[in-house]
Amino acid sequence: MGLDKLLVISAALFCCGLYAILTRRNAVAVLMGVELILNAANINFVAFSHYVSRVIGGQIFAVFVIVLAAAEAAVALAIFLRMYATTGTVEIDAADQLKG
Amino acid sequence: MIRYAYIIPLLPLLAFFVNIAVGRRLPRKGDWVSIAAIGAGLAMSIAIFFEVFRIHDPNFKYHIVYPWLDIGGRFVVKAGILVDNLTAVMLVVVTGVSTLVHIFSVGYMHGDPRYSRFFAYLSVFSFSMLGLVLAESFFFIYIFWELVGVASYLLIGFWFEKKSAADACKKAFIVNRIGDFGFLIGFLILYSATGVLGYDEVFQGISEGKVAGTLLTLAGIGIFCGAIGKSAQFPLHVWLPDAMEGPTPVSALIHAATMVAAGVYLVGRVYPIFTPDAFLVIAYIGLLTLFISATIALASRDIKKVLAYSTCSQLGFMIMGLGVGGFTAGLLHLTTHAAFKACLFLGSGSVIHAVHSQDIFEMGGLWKKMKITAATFIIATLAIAGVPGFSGFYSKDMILAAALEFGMRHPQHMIIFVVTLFTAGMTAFYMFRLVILTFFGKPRDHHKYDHAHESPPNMSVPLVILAVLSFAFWFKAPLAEKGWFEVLVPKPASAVSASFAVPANAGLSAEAPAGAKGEHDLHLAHKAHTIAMYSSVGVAGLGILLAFGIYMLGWVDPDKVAAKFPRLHDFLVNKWYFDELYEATAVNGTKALSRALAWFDLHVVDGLVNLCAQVAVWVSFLAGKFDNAVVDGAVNGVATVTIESGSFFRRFQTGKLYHYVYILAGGVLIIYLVKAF
Amino acid sequence: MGFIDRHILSLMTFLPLAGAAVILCMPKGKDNIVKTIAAVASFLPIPLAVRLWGAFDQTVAGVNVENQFQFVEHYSWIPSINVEYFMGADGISMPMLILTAIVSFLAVIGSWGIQKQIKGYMALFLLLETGMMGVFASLDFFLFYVFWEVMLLPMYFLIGIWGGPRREYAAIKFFLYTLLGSVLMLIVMLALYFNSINPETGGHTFNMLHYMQQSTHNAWLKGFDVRILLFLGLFIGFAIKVPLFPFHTWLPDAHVEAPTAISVILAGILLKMGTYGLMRISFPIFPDVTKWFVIPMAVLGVINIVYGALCAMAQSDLKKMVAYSSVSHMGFCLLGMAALTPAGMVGASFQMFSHGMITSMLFFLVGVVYDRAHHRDIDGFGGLGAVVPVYTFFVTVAFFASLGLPGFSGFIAEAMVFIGSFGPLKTFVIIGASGIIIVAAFHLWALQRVFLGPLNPKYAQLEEINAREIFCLTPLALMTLFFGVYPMPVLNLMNTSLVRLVDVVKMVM
Amino acid sequence: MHLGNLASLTFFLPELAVTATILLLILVHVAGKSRYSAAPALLSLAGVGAALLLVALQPASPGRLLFEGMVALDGFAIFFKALTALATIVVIFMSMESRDLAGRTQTEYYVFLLSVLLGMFLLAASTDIVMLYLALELVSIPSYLLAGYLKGKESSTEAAMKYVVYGATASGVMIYGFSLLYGLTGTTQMAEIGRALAAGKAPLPVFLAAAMVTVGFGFKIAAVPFHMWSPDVYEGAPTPVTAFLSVGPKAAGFAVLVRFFYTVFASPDAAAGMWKLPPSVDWTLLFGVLSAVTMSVGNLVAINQNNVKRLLAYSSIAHAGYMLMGFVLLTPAGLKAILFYLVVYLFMNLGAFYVVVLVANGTGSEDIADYSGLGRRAPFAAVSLAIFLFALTGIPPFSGFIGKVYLFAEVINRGVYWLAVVAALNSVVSLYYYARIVKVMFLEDPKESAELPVPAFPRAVLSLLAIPTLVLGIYWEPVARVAANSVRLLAF
Repeated sequence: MGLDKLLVISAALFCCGLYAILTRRNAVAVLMGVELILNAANINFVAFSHYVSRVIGGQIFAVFVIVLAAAEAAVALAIFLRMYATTGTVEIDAADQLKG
Repeated sequence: MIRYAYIIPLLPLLAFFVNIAVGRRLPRKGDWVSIAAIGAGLAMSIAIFFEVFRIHDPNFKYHIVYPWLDIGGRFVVKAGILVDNLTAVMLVVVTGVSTLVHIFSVGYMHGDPRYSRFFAYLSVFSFSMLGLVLAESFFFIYIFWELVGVASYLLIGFWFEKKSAADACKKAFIVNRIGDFGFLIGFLILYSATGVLGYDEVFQGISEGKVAGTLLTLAGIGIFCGAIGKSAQFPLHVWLPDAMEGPTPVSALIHAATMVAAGVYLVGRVYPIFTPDAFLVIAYIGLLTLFISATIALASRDIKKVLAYSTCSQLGFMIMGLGVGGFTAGLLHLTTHAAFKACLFLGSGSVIHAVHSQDIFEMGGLWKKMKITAATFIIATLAIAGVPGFSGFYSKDMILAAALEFGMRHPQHMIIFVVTLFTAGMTAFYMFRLVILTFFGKPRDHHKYDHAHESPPNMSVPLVILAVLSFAFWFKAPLAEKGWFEVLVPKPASAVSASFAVPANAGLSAEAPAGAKGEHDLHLAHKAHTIAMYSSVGVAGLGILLAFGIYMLGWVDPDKVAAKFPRLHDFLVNKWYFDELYEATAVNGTKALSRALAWFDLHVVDGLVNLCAQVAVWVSFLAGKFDNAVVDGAVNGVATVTIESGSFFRRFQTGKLYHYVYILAGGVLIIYLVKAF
Repeated sequence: MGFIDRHILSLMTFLPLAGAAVILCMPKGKDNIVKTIAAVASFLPIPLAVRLWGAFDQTVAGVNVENQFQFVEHYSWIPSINVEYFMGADGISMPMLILTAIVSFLAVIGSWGIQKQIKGYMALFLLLETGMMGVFASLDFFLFYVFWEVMLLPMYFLIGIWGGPRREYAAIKFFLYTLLGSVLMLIVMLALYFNSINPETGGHTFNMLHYMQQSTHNAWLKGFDVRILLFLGLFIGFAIKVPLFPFHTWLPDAHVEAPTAISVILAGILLKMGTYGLMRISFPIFPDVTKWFVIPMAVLGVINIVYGALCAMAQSDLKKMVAYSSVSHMGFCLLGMAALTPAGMVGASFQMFSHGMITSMLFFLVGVVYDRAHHRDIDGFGGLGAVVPVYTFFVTVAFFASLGLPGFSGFIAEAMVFIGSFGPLKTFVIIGASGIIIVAAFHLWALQRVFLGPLNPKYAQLEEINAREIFCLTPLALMTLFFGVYPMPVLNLMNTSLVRLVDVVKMVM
Repeated sequence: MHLGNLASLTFFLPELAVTATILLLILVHVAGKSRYSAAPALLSLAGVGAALLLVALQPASPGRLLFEGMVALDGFAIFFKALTALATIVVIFMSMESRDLAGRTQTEYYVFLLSVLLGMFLLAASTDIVMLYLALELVSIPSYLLAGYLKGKESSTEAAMKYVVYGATASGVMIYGFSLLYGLTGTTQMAEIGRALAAGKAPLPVFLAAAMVTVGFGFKIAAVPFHMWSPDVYEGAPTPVTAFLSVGPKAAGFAVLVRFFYTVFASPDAAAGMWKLPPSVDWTLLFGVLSAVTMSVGNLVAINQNNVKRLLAYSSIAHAGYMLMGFVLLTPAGLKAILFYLVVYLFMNLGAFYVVVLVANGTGSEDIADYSGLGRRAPFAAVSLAIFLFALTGIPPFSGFIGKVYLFAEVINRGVYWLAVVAALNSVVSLYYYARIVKVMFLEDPKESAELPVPAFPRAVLSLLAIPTLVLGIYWEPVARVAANSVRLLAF
């Protein structure tokens, strides 16, 4: 498996993530889209680390991304939960009080 | 004494300040301050006159010049006075009439609530008029020119509670300003060409050819425009009759004897700058004026209006005289006219004072009640009618002679003489009509007649003095070849060198200056003089006779004549409809323009950006915000555009998160596309 | 005396500010003390101005020569970008400094009747005075700009809080309009800064006088197209202040809504800053463009004269009429300046000085009648001359002065403008001179409708002008009269400088 | 000079101080309820104060890199550390006053606040993209929580939700961009990335990477078109948090933007001030347009706002646009202008929000209409707010004007006149809405006549914000010098 293929996979993953973010109305699904993007980046990091850099900097970066994505997801889910508690829904369309 | 001539105007100025500040608290409300000032001026003027007379040099000139404005030597205006023979005469005329009017006013204005204010105004007028006479440069004559206008404004509007007076003073000032506009342009042309402002310096410049041809003609006509305004010449004559709303002494002083003559004086003063074309314009303007106003005077019922139109007409005589080359004649007529016209006006004042009416058809038979007034009035009328032996005859005859001489030289302009002669006859007619209706016949309004009385001495004495001055012998010893005026105020040499004149008009030059006349010229002049004298006596007699025939002996009933020519009569009574014409065109035109521009200012200029705004809003008509933006008006236009675009962008902020992310993605895309292409 | 002499311009500028600070420290309710402090703080510049006048050497020009400026105070302020505290006076600024001192003091006296929040009013007013003085005294462009803008804030509040019914609109309109002008100026200022070199230090400079030496400009700044754009940027900034057609529409609103004393300041001094800026900055820095721009300036000047006068004629609000008359009169300034002749330039400058006094009188007088009748509708009066003769007298004097009657300073100015401009700009002068007819017409028409004719019985009991108001008017009237009869004292102040200015502009190319 | 991990610690004292304070706060919270509700605030104040002091004492030296090249210790970092610490102190003061936050658990709030501060410290100093990403998330994640801190309030929750989704997306895009950069250069060290890029070609991928990274930074500084979250979040969040977000993270965002692009993309010849990267793209034009659009959108939309907080949110977008002007040319002078502007912006913007907090305490409203007659009801607060607003407009003699002059100056110096003109017109537009608040406060009569008392302490804080706003408008030489030095010391 060469670098090119990995990059294509990562690009596809990125697009899927972006597509999910743009089309999904459920906040959790949107969050999953974000996770896809982050993982697309991770694939890149690891791939580049392996094929280009030959040092493990990229792989370390990927680990960091995974950790931070987890933290981010935790915070995001907590916020969604609170939103569910106050409004009874996690549809992002429902949240349009603030506008203009 | 000549050295101190500058004091003469300053005295009345001082009196003005005293009276305006503390006049009401002074004994006799300060009238004596003004009278003393002008009286002292008169004394000084007479002294100067005799000094000049003793020198008896036609070319006598005395300058005093001080630096006044100096812009690093790049622009210099000097203040100063010029005393020559003409000035000396004018000083006497102005201070003399002014003094008599001051004295007359003591009686006439007695008991007026603004008595001291009146004398203050008289003083400021005297100051300005004397300043005008003494000025030695275009700049200063312009200054005093405006100042006499203001004094006239203040005095016409003295009884400002009357709407007519308030209207009249405004009209007088604005109409004069129109003339002044021309004056200003005229002297600007001269200044920009010669770079100097003093009369002599400018003449020098012109004779050096610094300005010539059409431009010089225009300059001359421009300056003459000032005279048209101030001397109530056609087409700016409309203010003068209205100006009779002022107190009668004012009419005598300003609107008969002095200020209105300033135009004539101006033309005389700057005589050397006029090109032949300019002279022709002057002559014809004068001609039109003298004829038009005389016809209007024929039909007028108001004693002061008749006199006003006669003044207009006489000023026309002078202007025309100057225009045809009768320099001395015009100015002499100015001098003689000052005396007899002041006398007439003061006399009318005396009459009005007595009967409290200005309508001559409500008078009649006043001869019995007010003998002094009547006698002096008749003397002055004889003078204005041009009866031999009186001053008016002497001067008017000279004007006629000049016109005839001009006509003989240039037969195509013979009409000037013909019309003038005819008008001289009309003058005699309407003046005697006035005299007869006022003083003779039966009283037509007995109530008014019964209350009539002779005026107090302080009013009648000035009348007498002025009447005495209306005789010819003051100006020319009987049978003398030439009067002193003719000797002392000869025609100045034209600065317009023939070589710079427009060749086409070279043949039309005015008569050559005195002393340079050839044999042929002398002969021509003599011949013209003889014809003019006889014909003028003839028409005067005819006019007087006709007046007596119609208004005393009842040969023809004037009302029937009027009824026979109703259109003509209406035309004359309505003063040729000049007021209506001006009202409809100039006045309403300006007002309409000003309103239009104000509207333009408020709605277009202020809304200019608004306009762009509206266009922008049209584009976004979908939003249906059009009304708001239009109603909003004003410069808010910018604001409108701004706010509208704000709303536009604001609509993106829907509150919906995925819209936001779309925009984010779109942003990246756009940035990327920028690169890609 | 030494200290005062060395810092006379700073003192004139900052004494009012000190007064404002003192006023702000006063406890509430001491209105009379506040007014007194304000009067003192605004009066102090007058003796200083007199001192200035006495000590001024009229024979040196200034304009673009640094060592010819007088009363110079030159300190470093922000060395890292070469901003300097640089003040000095020459013949261009002297009359304006004197005028500002006098008119400001009179305006404080004229504000005596203000009831609402007097403390804030006086403090803002004094701040405004500091701004005005500073503009006329500064020679560093940055400093100039700061003072220029500093005036906006107090003006906004003074109109907005103490103004008439539409005050909020007028205030913000004024503010936005002038800010628009000044941001353009800011851009030009920075462009000049970066493209010219201080010949002494080699660094960039904000010193106006350096910009006036073409040698300090770099190649870019020598390009004529660039210079035109920069000139226009400045010109629009100043034109808004003057205000020139079509940038004048803030003026009628601001003048009408502002309280009397502020209208006086607006018309009497603020408008002059536009023309002052052109003389001080635009002309000497861009002499070549100035010459190129003569005709447009003359056109604008003439439009201002005639158009302003005609608009004034159509107004039924007395104050608005006076406001438009200012538009007309400022046109004379521009026409005179456009001529680039000594007489024209001096005439323009003298018109600034003279109009400052005359229009101040006019606005004071409008305020007097408004205080009593509570309206300014010209047609709503009638025959007041019989009731209030003294007031009528002052109005007549002011109106005649305003319509350019000889004997008043306005005439000298206008005549000099005409005489100076006629040579190069004949047609424009002829059209412009027709303005004198319209100016006369609307003044007299208003005079007639308000004061002459039968008395409107509604105003039979109208109160006569009081001593305080007379106190405000008399000095102005006397000065107008005095300088109308003998203008040389003022002309001498500016002659040398303005002749130099003309030469500076004309010499190039 | 790269320092090892242990050796670095001595130069890491401010961060350590903040970290210690965070831990202490948690300890105190866990240990039991404090008797003083103000205790956590005071504790964090002490901690941040200490950090600020330590920052001030830190010797700045060019090229000193800590933790094996992860973190720089240059003047630039120190400048931003001081700036953000100062902002945090003011925000702590503000939070103590805010009635919004009263009665809620205080400790967590301050823990989040200080975490953000720590993140900002690291963000401003990070020289490695791993560190950068870590710091960025350290700033972001607690920010989400702060925005949603008002549990019961629906708008607050909504704000937090939008913030977290938008933020996560933005950082996701950014990290993808980082991965591309890493792939192109094979290193995570910014300086080396820069060197590698200077040597290499491949302009298009580089450009894609740069664009994606810009999303992350643009999100932090709220530049158009990545600004959409900010008005909603600013309105929904508690006011002190809004104030904090509009200054602190924004400043840090600028820091990282500048450091990243300057290190990676700027020409080593600093004086030339040219972008060294793909010349086929007019970077100046690109960022110029970004700047112009940002300020224009911010200003135009602000005009129609009726909520003061939301208005200030848009205004802060506009100010980001102004500050971007300093960035378009990547010259030291431009960067200096940004730094200077951030200093004055800190005072004037926090000051404006402070008054909003005070007024909301009194009236319970953030509507412009409820500010009517504030000039009479609370003159001190009203005058202060007027000063801040006019400073934001950029009118002398207030500091905002000087800030703008510096920003304009560099743009004009380099001949980008169109941007200067746009910015100038924007200033005029901005006056319109700032003056609208001033008008309501001073020119309109109060709806209620009751005075709004402003206690002595907030008064003092307000003065401390207003006086610099005024003084820096009259004498700003020291700050200008500091800003200039900070730029010069930027490690390469």
